Amino acid sequence: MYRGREGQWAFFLHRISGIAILLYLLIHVLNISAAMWGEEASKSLFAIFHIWFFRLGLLGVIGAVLYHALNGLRIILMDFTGWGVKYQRELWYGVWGLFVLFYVPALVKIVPEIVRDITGA
Amino acid sequence: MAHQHDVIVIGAGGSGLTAALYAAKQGVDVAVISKLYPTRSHTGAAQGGIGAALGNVEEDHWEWHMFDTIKGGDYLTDQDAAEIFAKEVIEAVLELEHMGLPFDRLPNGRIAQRRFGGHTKEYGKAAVHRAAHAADRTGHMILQTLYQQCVKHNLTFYNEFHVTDVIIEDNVAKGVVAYELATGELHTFQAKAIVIASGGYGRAWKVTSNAFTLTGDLQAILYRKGLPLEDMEFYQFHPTGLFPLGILLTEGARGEGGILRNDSGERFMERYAPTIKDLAPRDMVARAMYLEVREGRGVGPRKDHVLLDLTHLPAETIHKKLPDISEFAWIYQGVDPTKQPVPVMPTAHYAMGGIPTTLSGEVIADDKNTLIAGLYAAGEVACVSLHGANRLGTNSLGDLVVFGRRAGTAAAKFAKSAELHDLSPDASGESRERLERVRNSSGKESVAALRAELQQAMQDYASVFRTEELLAKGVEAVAELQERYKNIGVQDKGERYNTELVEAMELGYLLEVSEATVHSCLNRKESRGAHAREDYPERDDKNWLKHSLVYRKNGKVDFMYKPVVLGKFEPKARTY
Amino acid sequence: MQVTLKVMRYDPNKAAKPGWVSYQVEAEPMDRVLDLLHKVKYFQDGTLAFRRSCGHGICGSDAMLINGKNQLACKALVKDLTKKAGDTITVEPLRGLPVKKDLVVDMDPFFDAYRAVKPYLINDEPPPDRERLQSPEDRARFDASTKCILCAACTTSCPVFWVNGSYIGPAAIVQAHRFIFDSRDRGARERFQALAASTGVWRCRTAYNCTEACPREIPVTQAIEEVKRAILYDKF
Amino acid sequence: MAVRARRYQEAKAQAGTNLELAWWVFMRVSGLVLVFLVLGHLYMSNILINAGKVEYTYIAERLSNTTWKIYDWAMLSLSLLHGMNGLRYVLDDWVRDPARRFWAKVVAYSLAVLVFFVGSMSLLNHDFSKGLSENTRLEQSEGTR
Repeated sequence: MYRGREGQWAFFLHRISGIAILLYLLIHVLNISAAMWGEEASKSLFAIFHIWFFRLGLLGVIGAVLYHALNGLRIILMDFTGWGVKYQRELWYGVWGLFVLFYVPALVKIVPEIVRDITGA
Repeated sequence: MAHQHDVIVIGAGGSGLTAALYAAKQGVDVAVISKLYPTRSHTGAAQGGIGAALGNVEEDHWEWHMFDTIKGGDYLTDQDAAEIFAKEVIEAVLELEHMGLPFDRLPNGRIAQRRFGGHTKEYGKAAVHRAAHAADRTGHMILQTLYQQCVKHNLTFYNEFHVTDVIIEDNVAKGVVAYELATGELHTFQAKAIVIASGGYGRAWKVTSNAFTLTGDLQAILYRKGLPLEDMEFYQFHPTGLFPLGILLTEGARGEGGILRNDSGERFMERYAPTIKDLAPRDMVARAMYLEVREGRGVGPRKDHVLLDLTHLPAETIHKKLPDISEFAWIYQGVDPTKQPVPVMPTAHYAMGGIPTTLSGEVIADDKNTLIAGLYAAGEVACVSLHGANRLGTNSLGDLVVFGRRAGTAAAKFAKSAELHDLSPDASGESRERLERVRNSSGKESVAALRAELQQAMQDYASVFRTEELLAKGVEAVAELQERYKNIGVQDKGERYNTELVEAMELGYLLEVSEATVHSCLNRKESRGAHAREDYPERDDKNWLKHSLVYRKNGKVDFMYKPVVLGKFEPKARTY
Repeated sequence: MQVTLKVMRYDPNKAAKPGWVSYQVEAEPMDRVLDLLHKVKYFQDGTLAFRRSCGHGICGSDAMLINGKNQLACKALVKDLTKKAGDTITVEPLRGLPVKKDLVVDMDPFFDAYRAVKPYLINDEPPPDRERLQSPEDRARFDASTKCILCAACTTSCPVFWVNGSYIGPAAIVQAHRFIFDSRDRGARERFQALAASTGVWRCRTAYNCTEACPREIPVTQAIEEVKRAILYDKF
Repeated sequence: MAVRARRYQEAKAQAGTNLELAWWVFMRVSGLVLVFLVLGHLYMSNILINAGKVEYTYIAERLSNTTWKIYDWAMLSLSLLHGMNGLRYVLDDWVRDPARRFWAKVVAYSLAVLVFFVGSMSLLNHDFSKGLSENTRLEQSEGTR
């Protein structure tokens, strides 16, 4: 593995999160669109997506979207300002700061719901 | 494989690329053969500047530059060469600017200039701002700019081709044989004219500013054929080599105000050159440094070096004007020049001597100015003789462009009226035989060990100060090493990138130029410029105001002499 | 102290694939990796092939992948690569360029990309008798990119370049930058042709490996971003 | 050598289209818009409600509203374009073999077109209010009675 620094990891993560989001997007659109074929079809699909595996996966997707969005803003700053490039490392740490700031409350809200729904409590 | 070109240039450094460009401007087909990739040549390591009397900062005239060059060369400089040089280098610098070279600028937009060793106004009154520069990477910018122009004009390059022979028959140059590193194949090149621009041979010494590749290949190839080398006793030791590696720290550091100090912090150059002090010519500064160390005023646990002090300069000056040397000091010595003085000692740097040429770069075969038709040389490999007994700082870069241009243009003009010569079917035979012999050698002697011994011997016996006794030892040592060289062993028998084979060949060249050097040193019984004989401490114009031509005939080293071209400036005592 | 020098070696005439070979080398902390390579070549295995010339970071011959990072072998010191005696220093050829032998790679693709950006001053106006004028500020505008020694450390550190090599690469863009931002140059539009193509600047994904790898401390990514903006503002 | 020289010719041939520049700008602009659209969408469907409870009814209700139709369709088209162009970057960068790269793109683009078509149909060409009206009536009647 090439021993790159923050920039390389920011880029790799941006790619991986992007691909993950795209995959989810395709499935998600088909899932939602299935409603066209009536309530039955829709419900049977939702039954699959409501099992614990996919609910946890959705958490991952939310994280991926959040990172991709924040790092995307970092990229825009780098592309259009001189200081964005100069402070790209600091910006990346800023991305992670904001990520935690948004993601942790989301987890606090969602994780108990998942636990409740799955254990049937 | 066989190739044909109108003009072949050997070497892709400053003089080679200049020669190639100006030859191409004449409308002939030019090819450049280099043992390196383009832009790897050692011109790129030149730092401080290129001297030309532009007069951008203060009043300056080419006559002053001419005088400085001659006086710097301790009157061994051919004055016609110095005159042409001082005039044409102005035009050459402007042409480099027009090619795009990013010189540093003055507030009025003109090329900035700085002070440099031995460059004075009004014939020696005070130091003058003459060196046009691009930070401390002027050579890098010259090399890049020239290569850019070669790309623009789409010149042919044979990269990583080691020239193994120049085919000369009856004083006519007919072609070149070269070894392709990538494949191990031998190539023959037919050419109407050949320009040799292959650089110096600093690797003969242990401590040198020169690249690993500067092994005097072409000097040795011609010397082997019985052709003479001129003024080989004059080899320059640059005062400020980063101790102990010998990496060059530009004289521009002193041009910007740097000061040399001994163990007591004394600015010792005041005693040796009261007028221009630290900006005295290199031979004088190098000797002063050696004397300080010898007299116990050296610095460090072994008192074996002195200090280059830049700490009194504004940090901004150092960062802006001397960024590269600051980095060298930091990386290789852990010294920050803005805070601490830098340890320095003289380092083998530049050959004033080399292949004798006319003012147009034509190679001379003897003391009667007999020419070798179609063979040219320029740059450090050549001896016009512009630098005489000691080259001034910045004059090497000027030399490259001025005499590279003259050689390239002359070669192209010659090629236009010449025919390609037929080469004998086995033109590459001798090269092949020698290469095969080295490749298949399996003797006991290690190339690396022999080279190290040679470098140590040259360092011990043919350095800044010389005596009969030391030089005699040097002659003996080189002869012994040559004998042992016949018994080397090479492990790599392969065809592809056989760099071990190449290094073994290069050691052979080094031994030959070293032989020419030590014999020349022993032969000249006077002190002049960079050649300081302690047993003959005075300059002797009566007997020795002449160029020496060393050559080898039937295995014996012998000498011829050539008068110095005098003129405007009478030889005088050389004080600063 | 002893260190282990682990070199990725390859001779296409002898083996189908590259492989690691380890050498025990006596090293000083201030030794360059280049010194270690020389020690191996001179005293252990003469067949080891690598390029070098100036030995102090000016000629750009000896860029290689040292301990997983592109560096010049003559500027990488043992003390910065090892913590204690016995540590291992790994040396590999540059990535993304065809390996010819051991640490020697084919530089031709790299120089082809260099040529594609027209790396020379373009200005057809007849030059004045004296120098063209340029203010110190205009000169400073492209100063960093004039430092480039064409060692290929940046281009071959780029994750985009590694796989299919069709990206023109950071070094060529830095060369373009050197001229586009030179107040004396008039050839920016010509250069934009190669730079705006699908293999040009837009392939840069700002991974910053080039900037980290540059032995001349050129802010390479910044130069690339400036070229992107120059093209953008030229079109809109 | 030949590879690069050919590439330069290609580069010259492609020059002037500025297609890559347009895509580059699009990625930034669409990215910026998507930050708000997608994060808003995530907020609404994961924070405001429990995503685990989302069912047909919720969708039908939402897709009966014109504002949401527009919001969702903008999100669908921008994210698909943004994502597919991103995927194209990935394939260009990381698939070495030109033939494989070509087929990978064919498959990816076809899939994207299909998804876009299906998604658009459900958003723009399907009347959810019909099914919805029956259901809501039922629920309402149950609730009120």
